[in-house]
Amino acid sequence: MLYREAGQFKTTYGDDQAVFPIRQDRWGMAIILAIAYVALPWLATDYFITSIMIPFLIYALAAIGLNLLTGYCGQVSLGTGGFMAVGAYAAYNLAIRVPELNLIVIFILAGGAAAMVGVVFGVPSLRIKGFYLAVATLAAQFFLDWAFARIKWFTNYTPSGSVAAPPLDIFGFAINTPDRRYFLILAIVTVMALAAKNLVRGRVGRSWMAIRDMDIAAEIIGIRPLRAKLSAFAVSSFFAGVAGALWAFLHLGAWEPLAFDINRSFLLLFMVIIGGLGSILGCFLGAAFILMVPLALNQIPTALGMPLSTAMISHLEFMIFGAMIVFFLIAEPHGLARLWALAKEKLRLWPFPH
Amino acid sequence: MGFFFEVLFGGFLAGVLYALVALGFVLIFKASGVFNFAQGAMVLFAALSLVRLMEWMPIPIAMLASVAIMIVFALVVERLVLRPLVNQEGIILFMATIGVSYFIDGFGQTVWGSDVYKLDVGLPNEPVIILESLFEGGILVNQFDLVAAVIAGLLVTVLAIFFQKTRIGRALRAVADDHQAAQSVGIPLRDIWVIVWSTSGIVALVAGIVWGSALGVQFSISLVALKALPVLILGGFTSVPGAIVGGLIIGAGEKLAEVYIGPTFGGGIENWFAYMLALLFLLVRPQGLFGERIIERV
Amino acid sequence: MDGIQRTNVSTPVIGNSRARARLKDCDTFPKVLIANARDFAGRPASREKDLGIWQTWTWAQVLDETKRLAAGLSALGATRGDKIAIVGDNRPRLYWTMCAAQALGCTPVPVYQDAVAAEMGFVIDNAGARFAIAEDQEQVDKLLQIKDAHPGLETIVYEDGRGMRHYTQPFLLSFEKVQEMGRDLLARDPGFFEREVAGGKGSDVAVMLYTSGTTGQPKGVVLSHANVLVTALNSIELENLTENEETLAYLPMAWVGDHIFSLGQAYVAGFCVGCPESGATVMTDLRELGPTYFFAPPRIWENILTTVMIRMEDAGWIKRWLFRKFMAHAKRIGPALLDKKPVGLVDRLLYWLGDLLIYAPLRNTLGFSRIRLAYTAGEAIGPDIFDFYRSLGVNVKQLYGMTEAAVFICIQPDGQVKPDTVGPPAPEVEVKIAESGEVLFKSPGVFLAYYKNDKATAETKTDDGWVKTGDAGFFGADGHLRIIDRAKDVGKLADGSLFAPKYLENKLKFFPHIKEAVAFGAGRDYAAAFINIDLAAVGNWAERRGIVYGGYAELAAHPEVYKLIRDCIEQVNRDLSTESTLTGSQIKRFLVLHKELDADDGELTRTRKVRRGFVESRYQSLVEALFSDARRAHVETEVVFEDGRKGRLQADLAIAEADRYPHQPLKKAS
Amino acid sequence: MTASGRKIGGTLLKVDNISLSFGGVRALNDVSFDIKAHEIRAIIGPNGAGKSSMLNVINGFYHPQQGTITFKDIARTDIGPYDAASRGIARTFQNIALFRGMSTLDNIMTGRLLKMKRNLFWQALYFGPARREEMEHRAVVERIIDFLEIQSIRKVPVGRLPYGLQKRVELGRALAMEPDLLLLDEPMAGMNVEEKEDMCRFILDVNDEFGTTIALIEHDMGVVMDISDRVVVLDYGRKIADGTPDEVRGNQAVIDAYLGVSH
Repeated sequence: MLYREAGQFKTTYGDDQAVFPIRQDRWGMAIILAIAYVALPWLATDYFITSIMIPFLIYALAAIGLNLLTGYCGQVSLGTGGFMAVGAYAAYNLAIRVPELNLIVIFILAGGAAAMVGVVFGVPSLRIKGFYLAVATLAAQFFLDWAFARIKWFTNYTPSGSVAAPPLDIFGFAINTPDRRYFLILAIVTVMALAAKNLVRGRVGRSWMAIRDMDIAAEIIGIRPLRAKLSAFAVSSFFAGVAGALWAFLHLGAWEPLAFDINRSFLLLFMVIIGGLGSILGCFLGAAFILMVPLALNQIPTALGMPLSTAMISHLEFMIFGAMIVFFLIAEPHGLARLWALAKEKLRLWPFPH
Repeated sequence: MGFFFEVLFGGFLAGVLYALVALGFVLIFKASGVFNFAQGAMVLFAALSLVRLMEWMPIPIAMLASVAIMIVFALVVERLVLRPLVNQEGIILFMATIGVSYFIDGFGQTVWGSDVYKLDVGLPNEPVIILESLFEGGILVNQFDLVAAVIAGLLVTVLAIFFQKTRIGRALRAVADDHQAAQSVGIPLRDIWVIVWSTSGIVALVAGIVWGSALGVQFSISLVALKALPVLILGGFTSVPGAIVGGLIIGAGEKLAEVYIGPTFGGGIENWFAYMLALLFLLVRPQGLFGERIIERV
Repeated sequence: MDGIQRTNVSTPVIGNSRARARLKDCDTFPKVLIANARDFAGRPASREKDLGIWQTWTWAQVLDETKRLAAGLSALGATRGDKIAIVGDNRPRLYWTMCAAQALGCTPVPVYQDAVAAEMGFVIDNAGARFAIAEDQEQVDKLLQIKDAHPGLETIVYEDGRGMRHYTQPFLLSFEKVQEMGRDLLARDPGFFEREVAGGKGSDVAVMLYTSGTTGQPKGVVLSHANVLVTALNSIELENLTENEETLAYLPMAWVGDHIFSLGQAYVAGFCVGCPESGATVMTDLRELGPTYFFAPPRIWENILTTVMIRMEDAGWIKRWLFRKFMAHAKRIGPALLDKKPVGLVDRLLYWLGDLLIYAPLRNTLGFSRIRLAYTAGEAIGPDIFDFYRSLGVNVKQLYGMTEAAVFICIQPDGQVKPDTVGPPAPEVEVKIAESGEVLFKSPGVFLAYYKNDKATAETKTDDGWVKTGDAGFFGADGHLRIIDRAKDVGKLADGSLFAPKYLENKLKFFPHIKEAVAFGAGRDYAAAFINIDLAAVGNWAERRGIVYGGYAELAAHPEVYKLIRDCIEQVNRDLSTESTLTGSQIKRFLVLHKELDADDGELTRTRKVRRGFVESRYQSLVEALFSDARRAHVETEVVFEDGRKGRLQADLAIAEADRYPHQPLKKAS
Repeated sequence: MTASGRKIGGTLLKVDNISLSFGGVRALNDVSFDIKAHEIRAIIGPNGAGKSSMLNVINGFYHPQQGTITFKDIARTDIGPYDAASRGIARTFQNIALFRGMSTLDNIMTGRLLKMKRNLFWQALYFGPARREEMEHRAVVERIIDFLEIQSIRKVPVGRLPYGLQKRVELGRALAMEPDLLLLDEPMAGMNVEEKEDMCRFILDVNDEFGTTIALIEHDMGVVMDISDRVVVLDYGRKIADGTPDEVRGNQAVIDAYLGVSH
């Protein structure tokens, strides 16, 4: 209905394969970016920025990581939380041991560390598939949980096991207000989301999807499963690692290993399923959805004058997440992103039904 | 030496508990190809149901009621989850059971509460010393562990008989081999699913009783039950004996590792040791100890 | 009435005259091309949907391609006066070939691409083509079939090399090969092209277009550069077409319309012509390209409308409701808005809302979003169809033209668009109506001659320069020409006033309830008609009214149906009463036939046109009854049933009278 | 109906004394034959004769226990699918093996993966070299799409296509690899007459326009005899005949095999 595609023809392959080939989508994206970069920091409260936008963006980033692996390459992982932890602790150790490092470099190296760990735990994917692999990634989760709790070097021998990020700055610019943290995260997420989109629409993405859809045929056309899967593990873990570092440094500030436990992994998996396997947009939708449920459980009953206990909210959250997963897997395995795609298709054809 | 055997025994007995959970997985996987991630949550749910019902009614009736609850649960899962997802890929069903797992964790605690409940169904819980004749000082074990082992043994025997001797049991095995073939024999697949989910619900109840008696009924049961996963990998997804043997190996292995290797690493390695063991095993023999070989055809 | 009505028009230039100034030194199309490459060097000139995208060539590139091609053709021996046949679907390279040929002083002869080999043979032979440029293997095969019989055809060039690997004939060359030869020639003689072009002048032959006469063999209409250039300039000024237009060339290149729109106007205005990927993808390509200027014959407008209706059937009830409500509103308001007439604020707001929800999305899905100007021509268009597009905001207008005029004779100006006229004469065109009712014109586009057919030329062009169109028409009080029929089919009533049966029948057939109509009246005192009801439409109408009927004959004879038809006829009569020329041919008596006219019974041709003479003799008794005082008439005919058996069908038909209205000239602009 | 302009060249691939067994089952038993450059070579035989196994050996899926495969003058006993693909062997499958979640265009683009060189970093950056590379290969793929006349389904997910078109897309993916040797496993299975004719035309055109050597398995005898230059006949894992279609047609062993004379 809102689409006016007549006349938006493509004269080069570059235009044809653009991320947003339709002008109206480009406008929509521009508006969203303008809101994110200009309107929100200007209008929103600190509470909204710190408690909603920051976790939302970081979750979305981690979900992109998981989605690259699970949605694009078809390898289910239950260890995303563990890879986030690698990123977080790598960043911590780099920051306290090599204080002169630029924060951006720290984040990149933290992602790199996570990528390496990811590759190690991705090796079993060559022999095993499906839920066997999922169980193997659980091993990563538990092992990493343990390592950061018990190997004292990682936590710089702090007695409590809990660590805190040092004061942060970039090029002498202190990252000490919610808005500044938000901008930093937003910029990183924008760049990395674009990078993810670029990967999935190019050679690498196609080799991942080929492995996902039919690994035998993928081999026949010369894709080496080893490289494809390990590159997916590496890239996925890189994203998770950066997200973990952001989560620790810019969201939590001080944290303990429990911050990256298996529940985080599950939540991320839920985001990806509800948002949409095999869709970058879906990661944002899924993250928003998962964040919104507890908020709604908190706010709505309170507004209605019958506030729920914290325990109750947590139990209801479990039930809602569980039910939503089953619902989406049954009704729309490609999640919210597919719902949006269908709606968009309808809008493009409006007023015709098909 | 005696200490070693004490640890070993302790490990075996923990392994029996793992095996009880793994048994539930195997049942469902064999009959429906579903990797039921919710088995741990089912253990918690069953135990919670029982422990709270026992506040209201005598133990035997509470047990029967809990069995009934697990059967209703099986019916609901079949109707709302399995039936709509029939013919979907295994990995989709696996993720669906993660959803189920979350749901019943939340549901159980909403309905039954989330405190730690002490479960006492009258199992003996006295330390005894056995095999004094073999070792000096014998081996200190808990009566409770012995009882648990007996229960597990009984359960396996009953299940074995059920699978081998009864019509339904044979039907279940037919289904495991080939869904189409089973249907052509005239067994409604849905009934089989309900039966097998009910059965593993009951297995979960038994596991819940044993675990709950030992640890108290609390949320962590649901997580500890995840230990059954490496057991499965080791034993093979489709093998009942595999679940038992795997459970014993994992239980003994992690206890021994914790005691003998753990201290060098700062302890607590039993959280992941089982997984690592299973993972290494996977690389060597992906189908598990007793699983059937997976042959890929082009 | 003096019998001759004449309208001299030297329309003031409405659009900007930039093009005229820009091209004041150009009297041939190759010169225009050179000017375009100078003025619009980086602007798109040609597009083709190929290999997934719209491949685009700028004017500078087109000049370059054309140069090499012309040089290549020259290297092959093409010289001034040669005819070059062009056979294929709309392709940029084939358009370039036209200009390349013109540059050498050769005459391009586009041939209908769906012609069978024999038809193609006639044209090639008649024109004496030495060269043929064919699109692909399919066309080459046809040319090879006729080559032996027409040894004058020396060289065949193919544009698409697919499947041509094993064609080893020495006279077969690929397009690339020819351009390569051209490049070599240009390397030796860089000024070749410009020199050749300078040798051309406006009076040279620009193109030969073969018209398929209804009788006999096709005739080659010879048009000069001046013919095409001047009409193209006049028309782009009238419609204010600029280099910013985007069009889709999908109608046969051999048809004069395509030649003027996709070549004449495109060159003169400097706009871009897109070619669809293939005949099957025209609608998708149309949607992608979103032309600003578009031509379609009524058949295509009707097909698109039908598709819209069918697709809307499947929509949910909300969409259907919105569509119904807003289309009704658009019908009332849209045309007025398009004609810039005053419209109330509420109606404007509603139309704006409708535009948001329905009209704009609809235009978008059809590819009409950007249309500034669209034409329909060739035959009468149903007023419903015409109004549908105009109410959507698509500025579709009627056009009257013919090959012999380099298209333009009449154009409806903006703000004066109506479904039943073809508008006043186009700029620099004079139109007059002969005693017989035939339309004659004079214009700068008047063709030079029919090729090698002086007899036909003399028959069509009068000594004082008028051209007979063969169509009968009249001017209304609004100054618009109305075409009523082929001149030879128009008769007179006993009182001498004009009687145009086809015009009446068309007006009647535009009612959905009337499937077919046959009007009588030549030499009689008044006009009368047979009516065939549309079973589906009338059946539906009857059902809603609770009218019970047993079959076609029973429904047709129903008094209520007679009333329904009478209303239709009276409405036609009221329309006719506003036209001084035709007010006399209002229908007085009619009957509704008891059976559908059928091609199996010989009453219709296989293309579903009424065979008037046959119907008149077969239903002699009914015709006589129409022109008597009888209230009823009996008829008995032999019919062929579907299984081939023959039987006799008899019926008693009622004859009804309709009211006629006194002549009442239409007031200007209402 | 060997096309006139085509020149059959020297030996492109030679299999010598290939034996393959699964467990105790012998799938191939001492099979030898050769494929010459630019020819269309058919492998036929009754069900279970070992035809598919033969293709799987050639493109490295199965590893024969015995025998050598000489491709472009390099002899190997044991190669992997990746080696086969990178040395110029492409294939299609009896049961379509397309990437169902991807569009026709993306599926065919995967055929270009081996030829695309830009690494992860450039890919993530996209603009610049990776984009240029992508566009180059898109242009190649578009020619294949044009060649196979599947323009209208370019952006349709292959899962939604009818069977016949899926087969064509799979052929397109194989062609995108610009292979020297193209293995077709029952390219016309399950097609109606019209689709078969189309596919035959495409196979001949591929062979003709690109000079691609083709080895195909096909059940439809009429098709095999029509389009192939030479035919090798397998039965129970053994080669029982080898020669031109006419020679094979008259061979007694072949007639027996097809009529099911017991061994």
